[in-house]
Amino acid sequence: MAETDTQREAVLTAVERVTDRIAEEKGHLTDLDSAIGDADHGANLDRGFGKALAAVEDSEDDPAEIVKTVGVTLVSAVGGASGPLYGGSIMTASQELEGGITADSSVAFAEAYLKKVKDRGGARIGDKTMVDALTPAVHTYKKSIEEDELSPVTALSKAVDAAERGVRFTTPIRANKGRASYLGWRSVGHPDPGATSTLYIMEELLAVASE
Amino acid sequence: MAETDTQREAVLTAVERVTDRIAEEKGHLTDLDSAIGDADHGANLDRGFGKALAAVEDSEDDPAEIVKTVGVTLVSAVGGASGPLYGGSIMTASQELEGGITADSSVAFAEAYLKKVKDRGGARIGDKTMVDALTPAVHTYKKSIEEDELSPVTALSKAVDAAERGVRFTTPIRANKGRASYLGWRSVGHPDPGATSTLYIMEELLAVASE
Amino acid sequence: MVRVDMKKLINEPGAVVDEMLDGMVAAYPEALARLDGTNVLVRADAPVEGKVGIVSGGGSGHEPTHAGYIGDGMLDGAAAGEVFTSPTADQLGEMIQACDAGEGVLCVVKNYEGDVMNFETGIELAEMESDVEVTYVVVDDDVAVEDSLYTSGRRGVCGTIFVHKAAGAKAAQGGDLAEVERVAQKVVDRVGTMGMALTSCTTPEKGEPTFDLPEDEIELGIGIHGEPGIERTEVMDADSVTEHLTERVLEDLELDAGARVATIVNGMGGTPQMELFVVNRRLQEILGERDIETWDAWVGDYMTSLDMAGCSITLLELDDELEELLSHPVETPALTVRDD
Amino acid sequence: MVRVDMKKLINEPGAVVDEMLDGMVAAYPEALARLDGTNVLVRADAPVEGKVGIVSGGGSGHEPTHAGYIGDGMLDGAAAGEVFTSPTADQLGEMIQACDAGEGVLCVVKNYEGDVMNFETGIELAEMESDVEVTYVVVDDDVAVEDSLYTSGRRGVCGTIFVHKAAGAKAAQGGDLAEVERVAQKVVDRVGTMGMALTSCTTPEKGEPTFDLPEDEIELGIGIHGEPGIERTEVMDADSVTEHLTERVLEDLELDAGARVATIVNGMGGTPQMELFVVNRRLQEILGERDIETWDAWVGDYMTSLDMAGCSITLLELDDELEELLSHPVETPALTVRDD
Ligand SMILES: Nc1ncnc2c1ncn2[C@@H]1O[C@H](COP(=O)(O)OP(=O)(O)O)[C@@H](O)[C@H]1O
Ligand SMILES: Nc1ncnc2c1ncn2[C@@H]1O[C@H](COP(=O)(O)OP(=O)(O)O)[C@@H](O)[C@H]1O
Ligand SMILES: [Mg+2]
Ligand SMILES: [Mg+2]
Ligand SMILES: [Mg+2]
Ligand SMILES: [Mg+2]
Repeated sequence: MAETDTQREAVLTAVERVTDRIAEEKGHLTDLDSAIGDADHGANLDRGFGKALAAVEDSEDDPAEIVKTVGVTLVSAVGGASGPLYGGSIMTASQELEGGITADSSVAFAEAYLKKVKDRGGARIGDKTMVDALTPAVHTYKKSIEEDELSPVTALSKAVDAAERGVRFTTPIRANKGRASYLGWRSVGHPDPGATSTLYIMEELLAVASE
Repeated sequence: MAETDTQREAVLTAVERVTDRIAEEKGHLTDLDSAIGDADHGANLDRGFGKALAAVEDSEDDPAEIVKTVGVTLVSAVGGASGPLYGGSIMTASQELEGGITADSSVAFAEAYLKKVKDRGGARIGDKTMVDALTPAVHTYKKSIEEDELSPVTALSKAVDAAERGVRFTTPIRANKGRASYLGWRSVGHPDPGATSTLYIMEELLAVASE
Repeated sequence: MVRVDMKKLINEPGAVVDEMLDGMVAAYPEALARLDGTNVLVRADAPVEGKVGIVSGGGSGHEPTHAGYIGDGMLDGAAAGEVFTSPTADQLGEMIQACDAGEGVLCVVKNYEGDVMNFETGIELAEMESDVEVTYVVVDDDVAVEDSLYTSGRRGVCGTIFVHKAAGAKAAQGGDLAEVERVAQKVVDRVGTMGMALTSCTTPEKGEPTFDLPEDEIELGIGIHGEPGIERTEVMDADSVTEHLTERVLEDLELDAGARVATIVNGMGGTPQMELFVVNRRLQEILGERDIETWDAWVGDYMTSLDMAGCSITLLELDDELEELLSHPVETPALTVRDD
Repeated sequence: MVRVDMKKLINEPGAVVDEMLDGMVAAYPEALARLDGTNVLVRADAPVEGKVGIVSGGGSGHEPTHAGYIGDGMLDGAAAGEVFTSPTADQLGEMIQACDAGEGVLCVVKNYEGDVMNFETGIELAEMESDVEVTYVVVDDDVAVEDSLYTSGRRGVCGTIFVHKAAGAKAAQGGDLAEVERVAQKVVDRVGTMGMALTSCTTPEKGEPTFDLPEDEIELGIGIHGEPGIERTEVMDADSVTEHLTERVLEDLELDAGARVATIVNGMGGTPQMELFVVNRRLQEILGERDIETWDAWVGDYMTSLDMAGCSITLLELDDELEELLSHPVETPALTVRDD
């Protein structure tokens, strides 16, 4: 099997597993969002990934193209804040994968993704958003590969740990961005839904990468 | 004390006691009305008698005039079906008392009252309305006084018994008049609110007469 | 501050009608006026010279019914009773007199014994005190109620709005009392409604739901006073509810292919508009399938039961005259129709 | 038949927006049209020759917002997202293009990150695909939310209706894009709103209340998306609620004696109109006490949160220009202003 085919397989498996996981966690994510938001985060992502999977399922495209289609579909199916954040960032970052998925290009993808989320949403670390899970995860991934020269799978596993700490970090702080910010101090004590879904997605990527 | 003064006292006491009793039973009457009506019979009568009492409290009028004022006030304060039925009938029947309250005039009052309720509302016995309590009560009262030559107090006490049986009679039958009739067969199994309030009022009249 | 123990934006439960009426006049000071010492609202310019007066009234809790339909081309006056309780005869009498410009007054009465008895008495009072000519029509559009010798007859519900509209237009066009009454009766003869509830309503006085409705049941054939309906069934989806209600009304009106109707999907007060439009979608589909032409479709809260969740469906069979009268421009708080 | 386990007149929860939009078009077939394959409604005659286009949009569940304000003198298009979720950028892009007659398009965006981000992307898409000139204003009238560098800023709520009205009138009068935008921004600068909830709402997807509110507590400072408010207090009577909300808005707008305002007492979807008028009564009293003149008072469901019980109060400080623009005739499903 050609390299591209293997990578396409992996990407499609990843999309499937992420879609399944989000479907599984839909109720939980919505509960998180009802505590400090508007109770739709689970439904939003579930609708989005369901359509994204349908859009790419039997695709013969390049892996980068498939990733881009996932992003485009999320933009046009999710809506809300998470639509442009997840979808737009995947769309933009997918360019980094055009030469194939390698350790280096995956770092570039992760960095481009984080940058786009921050540019689009204007949130900084500590604002209690997905940025709080993403930033430590991307930083850890980059350092693990570029400085510690770990394998992508090991690096990703460290990144997942970092993301998890990021999610836990969002619980005790006050939201400054997103709907949760309207609650002011009342947002303290709840984890951020977007940070949580970011973690779940990364866990699935790790699972696929480890196989 | 002149006869008129004694009668005025008695009438005013009766108005007071009826008002108190209705206030006491307000919740219960409303509950009865919420089972087969629109949950306002207690509030309707309570509002009406409250205003009626206020209108006559310090009156120096003739007894018949006071009774008429009670009727007029009920008409303009109750609304609903029970407003014209109670108020209009008291108003009309009060004419029978113009020569003073005697055993005979009280029978005439009772008959005029029943006739007006039936004329105005068009209900017949068995339609599950106040007519079912009123009819046996008025018939019993009339017979007790005119044929059995009992005292008004004894006659009234027999009339109250008859009214009570009338109320119980309304429970197992289907309503053909009033809001309860919209329920069709579902009205079976509940006593009629207007029959019940009729009984309460008669009980208070008996208590005053017995003093 | 008065503590109220139920979840309502009210002060004293006993003051709610009075305060509501003041709040209405405050919202439409140029259009509405309150008759001193009564719960009657009238057009600020009542009585309108040269025009038959049209008045209505009933219990409160059905807003925008009745006062919401006061205005040019519709009602001249509306009497508000306590919540779900007919207005009293004396106030009805005053209203009739206040809306008479010498051309007579038509009373639009919904078929409830309380309303009918109080209106009859009110008309008597008005006739005793002045030489106003008064007639009335009794609206009984609720097809859920069996109409037989042994009941009080059908209730008057949301079809009443069409009566106000058509009679109001006829009066605005200069129709005399007999013509206005004829038009009102024509609507009564051609209109049918059936309603349902997902939840009970809660009156300010009682403070708790009028009837218990389990989580998985709905009431079919409810009225607008928190009376339980004629039948309780398990929860159904919107399309099934719509089919059920529509079939009952169609059957009653005996509408055949080729008929032309105006429709109302009416919210009971606690129903999101979103859901009313979902119902309207299926209603119009059903009419389309049967080749019944919808000339105009109204969707919204026209005659409510406080905070009840549910809806009713009203169909009026049109002819050219009624179509023309329904298109006549009207400007009221709750309904505006513009000149084309 | 699909069994739904919550008390709503819906079919599949996932189909509710689609079916609602069809039901709206079925109610106003001559006024509204749906853009194929989207959840966008536009004026049936869009784009209107020689006129700047005005579009809005946001999550569903706020009906009659947004599509209820489509029509002559107000919006040209409205995009409906899923319940409480912004519409997607691609649909916003399509809407913008469909409403451009060559004079440009103004987008009225409520200040939610989702709405803002999707509109920004939608504008980019429209500009890429055609040479439409697009601008947007962000409405942020909710005075409950602290406005500081460290928040997403205030939410856009019911004051948006005044933005639609004024900008729509300006466009109808032939204003160019810059003038229409200036007017919209002027309203944004002068409008404030504060809301409260007696109960939570229930979304079709979740099927149970978004937040728990005990029997004896209310939320102050809620938005329109079922987000909990800024403060929870014990139940208050209507006058106290009205005073609280009004004071907060007055403070924010720094209105002094002699000011002239337009007001909205807005219902959240599950509030009986009766209660809204009780609130309006006290609101107008308070304004009177402070010598603030109410030029026009609107009372009703303008921007809702599904079946939530509660209300919001909006004040807009007028000047002659805004007064003139608010009086401009308009005909939409949810708002009609007639020519005098
Ligand atoms: N400005 C922002 N920057 C980064 N992330 C954000 C921002 N606003 C919201 N989010 C993320 O989006 C999540 C909410 O997504 P979702 O519920 O789908 O959208 P919405 O808030 O429009 O309902 C939040 O939990 C948060 O992580
Ligand atoms: N047509 C009628 N004839 C006699 N009594 C009637 C009639 N209609 C109603 N009633 C009586 O009135 C009672 C209800 O009164 P109430 O609840 O105050 O008025 P409403 O039915 O208008 O809400 C019924 O229980 C019944 O006894
Ligand atoms: Mg959300
Ligand atoms: Mg009753
Ligand atoms: Mg009643
Ligand atoms: Mg959302």
